[in-house]
Amino acid sequence: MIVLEAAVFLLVAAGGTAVVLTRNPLNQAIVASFYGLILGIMFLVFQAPDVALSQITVGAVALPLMIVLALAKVRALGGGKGGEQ
Amino acid sequence: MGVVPALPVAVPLLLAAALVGLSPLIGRRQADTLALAGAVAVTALCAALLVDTAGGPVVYWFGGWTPRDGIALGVAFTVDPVGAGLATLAGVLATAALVYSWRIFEAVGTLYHALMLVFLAAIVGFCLSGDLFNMFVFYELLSVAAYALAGWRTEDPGSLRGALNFAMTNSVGGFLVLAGIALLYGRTGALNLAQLGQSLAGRPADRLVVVAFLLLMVGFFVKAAVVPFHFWLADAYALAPIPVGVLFAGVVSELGLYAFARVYWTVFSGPLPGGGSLRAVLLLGAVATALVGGVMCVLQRHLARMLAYATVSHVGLTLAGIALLRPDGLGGAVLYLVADGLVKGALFVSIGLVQHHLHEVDELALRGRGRHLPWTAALVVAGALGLAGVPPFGTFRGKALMEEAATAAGYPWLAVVFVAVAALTSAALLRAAGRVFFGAGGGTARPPPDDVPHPRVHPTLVGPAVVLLAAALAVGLEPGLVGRVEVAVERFTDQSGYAATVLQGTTGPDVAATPGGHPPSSLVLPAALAALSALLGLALALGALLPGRLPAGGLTWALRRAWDPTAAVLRALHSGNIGDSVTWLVVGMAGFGTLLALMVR
Amino acid sequence: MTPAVRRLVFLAAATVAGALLLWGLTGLPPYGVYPGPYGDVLNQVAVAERKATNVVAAVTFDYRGVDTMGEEYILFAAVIGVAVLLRAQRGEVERQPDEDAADRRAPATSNAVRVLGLALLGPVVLFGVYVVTHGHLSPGGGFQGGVVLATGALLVYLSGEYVTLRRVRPVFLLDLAESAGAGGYVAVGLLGVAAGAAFLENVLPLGQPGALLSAGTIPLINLAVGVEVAGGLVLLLSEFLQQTLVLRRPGEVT
Amino acid sequence: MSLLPYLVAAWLFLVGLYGIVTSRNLVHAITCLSVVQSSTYILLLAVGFERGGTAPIFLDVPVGTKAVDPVVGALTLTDIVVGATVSALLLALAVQVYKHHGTLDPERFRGEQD
Repeated sequence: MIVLEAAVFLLVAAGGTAVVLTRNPLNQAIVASFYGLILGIMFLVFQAPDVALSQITVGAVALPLMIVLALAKVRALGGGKGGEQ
Repeated sequence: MGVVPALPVAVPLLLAAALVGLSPLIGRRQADTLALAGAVAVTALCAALLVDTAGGPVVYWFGGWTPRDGIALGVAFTVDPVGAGLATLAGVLATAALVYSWRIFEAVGTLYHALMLVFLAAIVGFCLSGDLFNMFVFYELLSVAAYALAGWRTEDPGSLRGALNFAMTNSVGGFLVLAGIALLYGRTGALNLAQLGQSLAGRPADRLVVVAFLLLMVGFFVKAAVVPFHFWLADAYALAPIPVGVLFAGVVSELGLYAFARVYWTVFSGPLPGGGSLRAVLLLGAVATALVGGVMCVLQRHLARMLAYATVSHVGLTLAGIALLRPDGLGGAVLYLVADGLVKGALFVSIGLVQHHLHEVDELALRGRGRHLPWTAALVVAGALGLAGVPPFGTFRGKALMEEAATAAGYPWLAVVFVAVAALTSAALLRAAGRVFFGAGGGTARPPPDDVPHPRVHPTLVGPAVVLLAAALAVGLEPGLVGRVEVAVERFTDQSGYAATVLQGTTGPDVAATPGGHPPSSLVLPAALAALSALLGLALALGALLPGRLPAGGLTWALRRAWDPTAAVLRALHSGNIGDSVTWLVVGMAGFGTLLALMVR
Repeated sequence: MTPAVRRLVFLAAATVAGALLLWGLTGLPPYGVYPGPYGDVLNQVAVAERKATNVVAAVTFDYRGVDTMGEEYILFAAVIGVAVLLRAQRGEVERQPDEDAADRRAPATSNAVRVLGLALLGPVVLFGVYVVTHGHLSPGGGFQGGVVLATGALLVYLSGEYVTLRRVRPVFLLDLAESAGAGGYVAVGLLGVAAGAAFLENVLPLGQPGALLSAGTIPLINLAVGVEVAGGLVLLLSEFLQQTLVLRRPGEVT
Repeated sequence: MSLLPYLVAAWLFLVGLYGIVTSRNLVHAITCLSVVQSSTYILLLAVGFERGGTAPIFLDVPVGTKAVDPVVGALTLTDIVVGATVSALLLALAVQVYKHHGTLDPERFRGEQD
């Protein structure tokens, strides 16, 4: 059990790092969505199902969606180069 | 039975929801009226609380959850004259801002009114709350409203970049506060300030307490814009709409200082008593803030930016009073903070008047174009004197108290910093006034656009500035005020008395008010110092406007040699870049943290 | 600072700040040991006092209900703020997507996705309502349920596109929902004051733990929050959608 | 293990800040800010965690069962809302900045101070 917990924590640390290191914002939004999901799982480890439900709906769905929509606008304005670096 | 302390938060929030929900039914005039009525109601309620709490703090438990066996189950507003006073100041400034925006502001339906009301409610909640996490919630609420208001002028890219930097840096500050809360909660299992203070008292600070203190301090200092956490401020404050700037410069930065003082005295004063080393660390930040802000203020030609840096600089002054960690220093700081906030609010409105009449806020481009605006000129000059702390402005009495406390605490040299800073910020404004309203000095005097008519002066535009300045004078002239402030800060700084009032419901020890304040120590020295500040400010302003008349002696040359590189470095550092702001935040955190850690070991 | 200098300065400062953080964090009790007393007391008394089996909900909406009121207004202010910041600027025209056919399929939607989206709509809405109304009993509540409901609106977008969403998104109603939810929270608070008790005091009959109608004002507040979050989030998303699909500057690439 | 969640929180805090400081794209920086924020969720929930405790929901288990702290759960819920709303505002600002500058790279705003 403790090993499993430790694995989740390490996964979260790796996930957060991956979000930061993904420099292309569109890819980053996808990575962030996964990260939001991992966080939600970690909250289950913490015995906080209320928080997990919020985190999954917000962190894994709503927020990445907003990012993608903002990027879509930027792409439309800049003819596609906005999403790149 | 006094006022229900929940009302000054609940009323504007409910009104804001009504304004948005019923927006199709509400015209511009009705929206203006409703928002103004809301702000006036909040001001009146807060003023009533100020009166109610003169005899001791009022504790209000939301949901009726009074503490059990010293454990707070719910959230309390713990209202004392300092918090209620600050909330009243916010109400006054918001009222002034809404009067000012009555005629001229592009309000986007009812959204502006709703945001201003939410902003005001959040400030009031922040001032009244006696619960650390609840303070964080109101901190974030006022921040979210502030970010949107700062970026209001979406046609101005500078304003948008300013709002972005503001939001990014202040969010990090908020997370630091939250991390500090988590650390304290992990140690004490408490969120109520009184309960936190009680469970930390009696033991010297260990590493957890020091780091929690660091996190909270840095978080609040970001909001207050203490150097080096201030890099976000100028763009956000200066490029926000004028009525928003009135609130930003008048009260928002000061809230960071208030929160620091509140949390220090209720939670940390037990484990971290105000010894010499903690004082020295805080004074370092205060003096750096005062001087950097003062120099940057002089370097500006954008009038609102000038005021933004004057805000930074005066935050430094106020922090110096708090950093003495003594009731008398805090009392001076509180008086100064209120009067200074009123003066800066008036100055922001005055700049709004300049912008309204001349469609320009650049000092050089405005040279001589304000000759036909004698009222605005008078307001700006009076405001500059208020910034300099000339009697009878309230800033004078606040500063006099702080100077006295500094001398008593063994830091008499702080008076020199006070004089220098007051001289710098008033010099900048006097120089601008000389150039804009009297045509002195150089400048490119951009010709005004031909087709723009000169709008008539309207009482809703000038009125707020006059009233705010008058209020700043009233703070200086009201005879019983110093005595009441002394009683209030005596209670504010009494950790165990505060805890007993909140958790046991006992009224704290009776603090006897010395009628009319403590024995009136001579005001001759402070008055001389204030006169010196104003004269120095005038001299600097004249020197800048008439460089040819400067005596060509070695002193002038030496000053130039020192000034120019300093100015160049400071200018380069204030890049307005988000990455830079956040980097400086971490640098400041590392610096303050190292000093604090060394202090405890 | 140039990017390279900034990175160096940051890394140096962050090393120190990180060391300080760790130093402080080692002062915490070891992970898995909760010192109390706040949570322990609430776990003991909350069910008996509030008849709510979900103690997190009792804390969120009752013991610390005023925090959550602030939180709802954070969302409220953000929705207004985004509407203000994304309002049309000079030179931007609002173009009905119907005007040209290529635009309408901004995200190309296949029939399968469309059918799937609409088929999911019912269960999603049902689930959202369930989560909102059972917040005082089991995990969930107004916030989570509100987000789920907003996702339902999103499904309409995915399946029927934005034009349809505009049709099912009468801004006035959403504004009304959002502000009725936020204002409703304050109104429940004032209910306590009106009853001669404290602001946000739970003055309604509490019922029996485990029953749908129990815990007094908690489900009522959950409902207000659910309405606000659903309305607010749909507004928020559609502000961004509006940017992407409707507002155009001359010459903008689609 | 008794320190691991705290370590993870501190790491995420700093790595998120690193992302903001080195970011060449505002949208990227905004997402990094949410990583910084996630560290506060972890910290809060970790300090309230009790080994062997259930979730503080007494629907199927009787009151008195060892449970984790409900307060940190409530605090984290608020925190999540704060994070999402601030991100939304920041994204809106970023979109408008792009309309003016045609770039999201903060380095390219340089020299545009007025």
